[in-house]
Amino acid sequence: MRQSKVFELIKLKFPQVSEEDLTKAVIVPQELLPAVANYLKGQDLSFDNLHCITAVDRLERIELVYIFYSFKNRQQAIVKVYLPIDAAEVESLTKFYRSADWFEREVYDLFGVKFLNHPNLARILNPQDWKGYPLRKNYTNPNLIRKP
Amino acid sequence: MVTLSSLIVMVLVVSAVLGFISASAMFLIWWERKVSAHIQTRFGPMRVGWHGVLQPIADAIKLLCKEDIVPVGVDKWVWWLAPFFVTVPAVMAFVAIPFGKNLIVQDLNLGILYIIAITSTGIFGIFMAGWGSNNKYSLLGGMRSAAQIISYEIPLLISIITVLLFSGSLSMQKIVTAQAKYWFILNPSLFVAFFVYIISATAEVNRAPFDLPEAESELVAGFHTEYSGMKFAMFFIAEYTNMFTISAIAATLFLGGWRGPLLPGPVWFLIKTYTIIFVLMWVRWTFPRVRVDQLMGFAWKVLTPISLVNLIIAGWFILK
Amino acid sequence: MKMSNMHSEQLCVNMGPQHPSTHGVLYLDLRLDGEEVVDCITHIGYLHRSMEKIAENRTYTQFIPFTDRLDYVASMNNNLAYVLAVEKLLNLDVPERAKYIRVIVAELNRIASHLLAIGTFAQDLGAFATPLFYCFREREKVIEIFDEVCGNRLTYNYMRIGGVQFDLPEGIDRRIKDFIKYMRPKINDYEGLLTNNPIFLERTKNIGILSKETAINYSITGPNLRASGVQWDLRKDEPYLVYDKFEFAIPTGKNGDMWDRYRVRMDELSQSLKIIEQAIAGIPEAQATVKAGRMIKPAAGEVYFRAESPRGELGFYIVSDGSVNPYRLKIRAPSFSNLAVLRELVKGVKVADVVGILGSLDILMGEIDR
Amino acid sequence: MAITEQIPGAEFIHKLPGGPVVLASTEKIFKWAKSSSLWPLTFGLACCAIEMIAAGASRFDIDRFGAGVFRASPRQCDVMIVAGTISVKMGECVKLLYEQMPEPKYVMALGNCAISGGIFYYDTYSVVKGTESLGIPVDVYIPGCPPRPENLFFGLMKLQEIVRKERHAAK
Amino acid sequence: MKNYFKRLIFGPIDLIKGLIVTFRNLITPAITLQYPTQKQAMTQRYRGLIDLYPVKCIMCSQCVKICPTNCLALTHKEGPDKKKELESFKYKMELCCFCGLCAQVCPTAALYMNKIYEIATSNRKELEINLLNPDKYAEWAHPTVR
Repeated sequence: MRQSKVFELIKLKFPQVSEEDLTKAVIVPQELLPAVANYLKGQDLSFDNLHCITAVDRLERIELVYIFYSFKNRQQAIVKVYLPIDAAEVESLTKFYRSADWFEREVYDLFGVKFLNHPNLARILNPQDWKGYPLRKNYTNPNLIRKP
Repeated sequence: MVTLSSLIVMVLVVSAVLGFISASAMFLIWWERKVSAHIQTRFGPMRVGWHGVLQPIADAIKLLCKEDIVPVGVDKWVWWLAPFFVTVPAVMAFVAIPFGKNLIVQDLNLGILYIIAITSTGIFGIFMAGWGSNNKYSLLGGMRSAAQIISYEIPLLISIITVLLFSGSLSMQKIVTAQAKYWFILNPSLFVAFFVYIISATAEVNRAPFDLPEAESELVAGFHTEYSGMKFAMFFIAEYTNMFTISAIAATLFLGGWRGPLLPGPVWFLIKTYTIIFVLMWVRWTFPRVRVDQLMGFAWKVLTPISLVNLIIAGWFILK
Repeated sequence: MKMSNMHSEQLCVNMGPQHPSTHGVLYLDLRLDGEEVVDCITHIGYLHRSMEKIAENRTYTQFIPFTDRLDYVASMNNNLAYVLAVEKLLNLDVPERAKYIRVIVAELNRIASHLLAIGTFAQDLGAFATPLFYCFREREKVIEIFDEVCGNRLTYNYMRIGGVQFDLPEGIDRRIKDFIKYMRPKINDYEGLLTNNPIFLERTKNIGILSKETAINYSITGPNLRASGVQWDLRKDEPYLVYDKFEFAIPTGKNGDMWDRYRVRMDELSQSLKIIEQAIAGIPEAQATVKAGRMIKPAAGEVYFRAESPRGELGFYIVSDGSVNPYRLKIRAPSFSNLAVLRELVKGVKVADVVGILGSLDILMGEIDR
Repeated sequence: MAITEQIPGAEFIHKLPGGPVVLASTEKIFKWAKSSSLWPLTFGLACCAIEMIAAGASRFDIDRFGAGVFRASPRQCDVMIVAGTISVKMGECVKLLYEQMPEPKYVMALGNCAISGGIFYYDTYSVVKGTESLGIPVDVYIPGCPPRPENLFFGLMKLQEIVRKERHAAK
Repeated sequence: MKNYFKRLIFGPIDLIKGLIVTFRNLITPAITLQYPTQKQAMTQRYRGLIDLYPVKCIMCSQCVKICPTNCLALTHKEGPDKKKELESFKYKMELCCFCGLCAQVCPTAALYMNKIYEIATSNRKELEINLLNPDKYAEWAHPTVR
């Protein structure tokens, strides 16, 4: 089963989703994410493993990238969520996948995406009193010296 | 009455014993480092003196001139006294250890009982160190140590009682004399007692695989985490002195003490003692550490029943 | 022996960041009830070096030395996963000989890494330095081979996008064969020293059980996943390089306890030796090296590639905007997920087992904190 | 202050005939002892820690120098080998550990990261630019990324030389 | 109960197996390289310190460009016969990651990595090196510390 097949299956259930041209990733509207995750984890697709969560700062928006994996079907699915940069909030997936806990904390720490209903949304890599979100493109810090 | 001559003799004996203890502890530290190194196919200390023989001396002098830190929040008295409470019993035990036919400080007629009583007070020092340091690792180490020694005292004593059944005396010299015909270890019942003794004694002096109170990979340095300089050195010396004591007792009780052909008594005694110490070191550098509940379980479920059954069998043999 | 109506005060022990057995700078906030662990909160980030930020300002070639410092025990595998990800982005094919060389060095590095894992695991269980030093002795042989192949002991920087930096030096195959011959009996030594040792068994059997479902849910990968009974290895299931040409087994465990995790690593040692043997025998003659100076400029796009590193699946998510630097580079480190499960595993065990479980998970702070 | 001056009665001994000679040779013995028993702190930060263990392991064996007693408690160490990258989060801990060590104490910066931040000098927001920037004085710098174990020994011998030649030790 | 006795009997046997392994190692000769007296030769490809043949350098700055840590800096000036001439070549050793990219990229092999591996200093200033100075590594190439 290929990524496009997964897209078609999701599309059947959730007509709002679309496909990214370049990467063939499934783009899910941010309010639909928990429902899609629930569907992905369910019997039909059995994506039992949330392999990785990451984010990309595209200046005007933040793209959240979820990589799901199904051990049963030996199959990978990439799901993306576009978030506006000034109000980056999305529902947490910790109730479906325990691995989401730390991944989401990391994304929060580095990109400032707020995950709603996360059990413990605190900074994970940087100290708790850290200012700013380091992996955003406009991040500055006196300690950060650019390589000439 | 203490006369001048007896005072001089006492002072001489005491300094001889203390000299022997420190020399022996130094030697053991060097030897342990060498044995461990060769087990790990390396050399160990090499560059300080010939094959590193001066290494423990350098370590001791260095520890002497280190700053002595008193951490904030320690229970001062307890913290200060702990190293002495560990070291003094270790030294006192030497009173009744027979090095040769006449080479014993005082042949008490309760010799073995005295040694056991004295050495088990060393635990007070360890527990005081754990309590007084105001450090959680130390506290855990001290607690473990207390629980451990209380449990292992029982099989230790029972195994010694088995020996006493055969020797018929508590005096160390008389125990050695009783082995004139054959070493006690050759008796099947005492053979078992020997192993029970060695295992419980290892636990008693906190040697690996029973080194829970200082378990480096869990408790950083256990009860002596907060000690620096000379106080730390005292714990170190006490550990090695204790190790010598238990091996000396084992040699006396089971291996015929200073008895042996050709060579003079003290030499035989030291050979036997150091052989046992070598085995202890060998074991230390081979096995993983047991966990605290397994340690207790081992004492109560394995060693105590075995030693008890062994005692009963031995008693039956003697009565028959 | 639990009395529900009795409550004792909880002891809060800070384990780390400087602690002899936290494998680097990890900080565990342990809540103890006597010797029993009630809760364990893991704090990471003490080695956060912001690799992902650095990657955005380095060219694709310049970032290779940084991947060495991710999982510094298995640098070759990090190099490999990174260059494979970039090659996937570029749609670049690699000469056959380079593939074989990559397999050989990656497997050698896997052996070195597993040796370290076994050694430190034994060390954490309190086997005083001896198994660790034996493992280091054998590891040193691998390191010497690497020293000859690429000129450094720990940070190799050997892979290049499109090939490798140097071809294998003259006579190295002899040395690798000698190493295999030397290594096989040594594995028996470890078995004698650890595997059947009653103390070791007692310490490891049925402790820290990681069930299959939990492992998958927590996204555990690598030997830890296999120890839980999931037969899953990227080298077999999604073969990259030339792994599909070799014959090797995937060792799996049954219970997912500490002993199984140890066992899987031990078995993987001999499987890796087997792969190396086959690769040495089948290596073709061809050009394997590439020039470093070539500017790599992939087209805009995104790629996710993962490879089986000794600790699990190491993934690189690279976003390219068509310039010489990656726009965003995410490192999906296996130890990161493997450590997250620790809190689940240590509840209710004794404090001595915490370090054991941590050792059996074989984490490495370098790639967790990045 | 010289080490021997800390001994009670040092001034009195100094006045005795032959006293200075005794003091000088005592001082020499102390320095010899200090230099040949430098116990390091078990303190690995990053990559260099692996090389530090390798230096302790069988092939290289740091114990030959008398420096093989890796103590886990800072109270019992003489030399802190800063082996690896110090992050901002870790900086405070490193400082605390240094302060917990008893005098006389020495610091070796192992690897470029510990000297200046090394490979992580540019473009990073979370790495301290070297041990010195934390306010910890460094006695010996050992460059390398990571340095070979032999290089660590070379640095150790250099430190021993520094200890032996220490005049009126400031520490 | 049966298990208890089984372990009581077979446990010690397995313990002794472990002891045999360590004893075998105890009697095998040590493999230690006694460093200051014995030294091993560095391998052919060993990446030591960066070194330069000034005559070979064509001042293309490729090494400076590829260096991931920016530890190299070179300037050139116009010589008397209108030819480019090296003015300075600075090497900040404390930033170097010894990755060897600069040596690999150098088109004329002017820049190379030598075999020096005993480097230690108590003065951080010594880690900033002028590659044009021929005696730059004299202290480390033949170490005198014993």
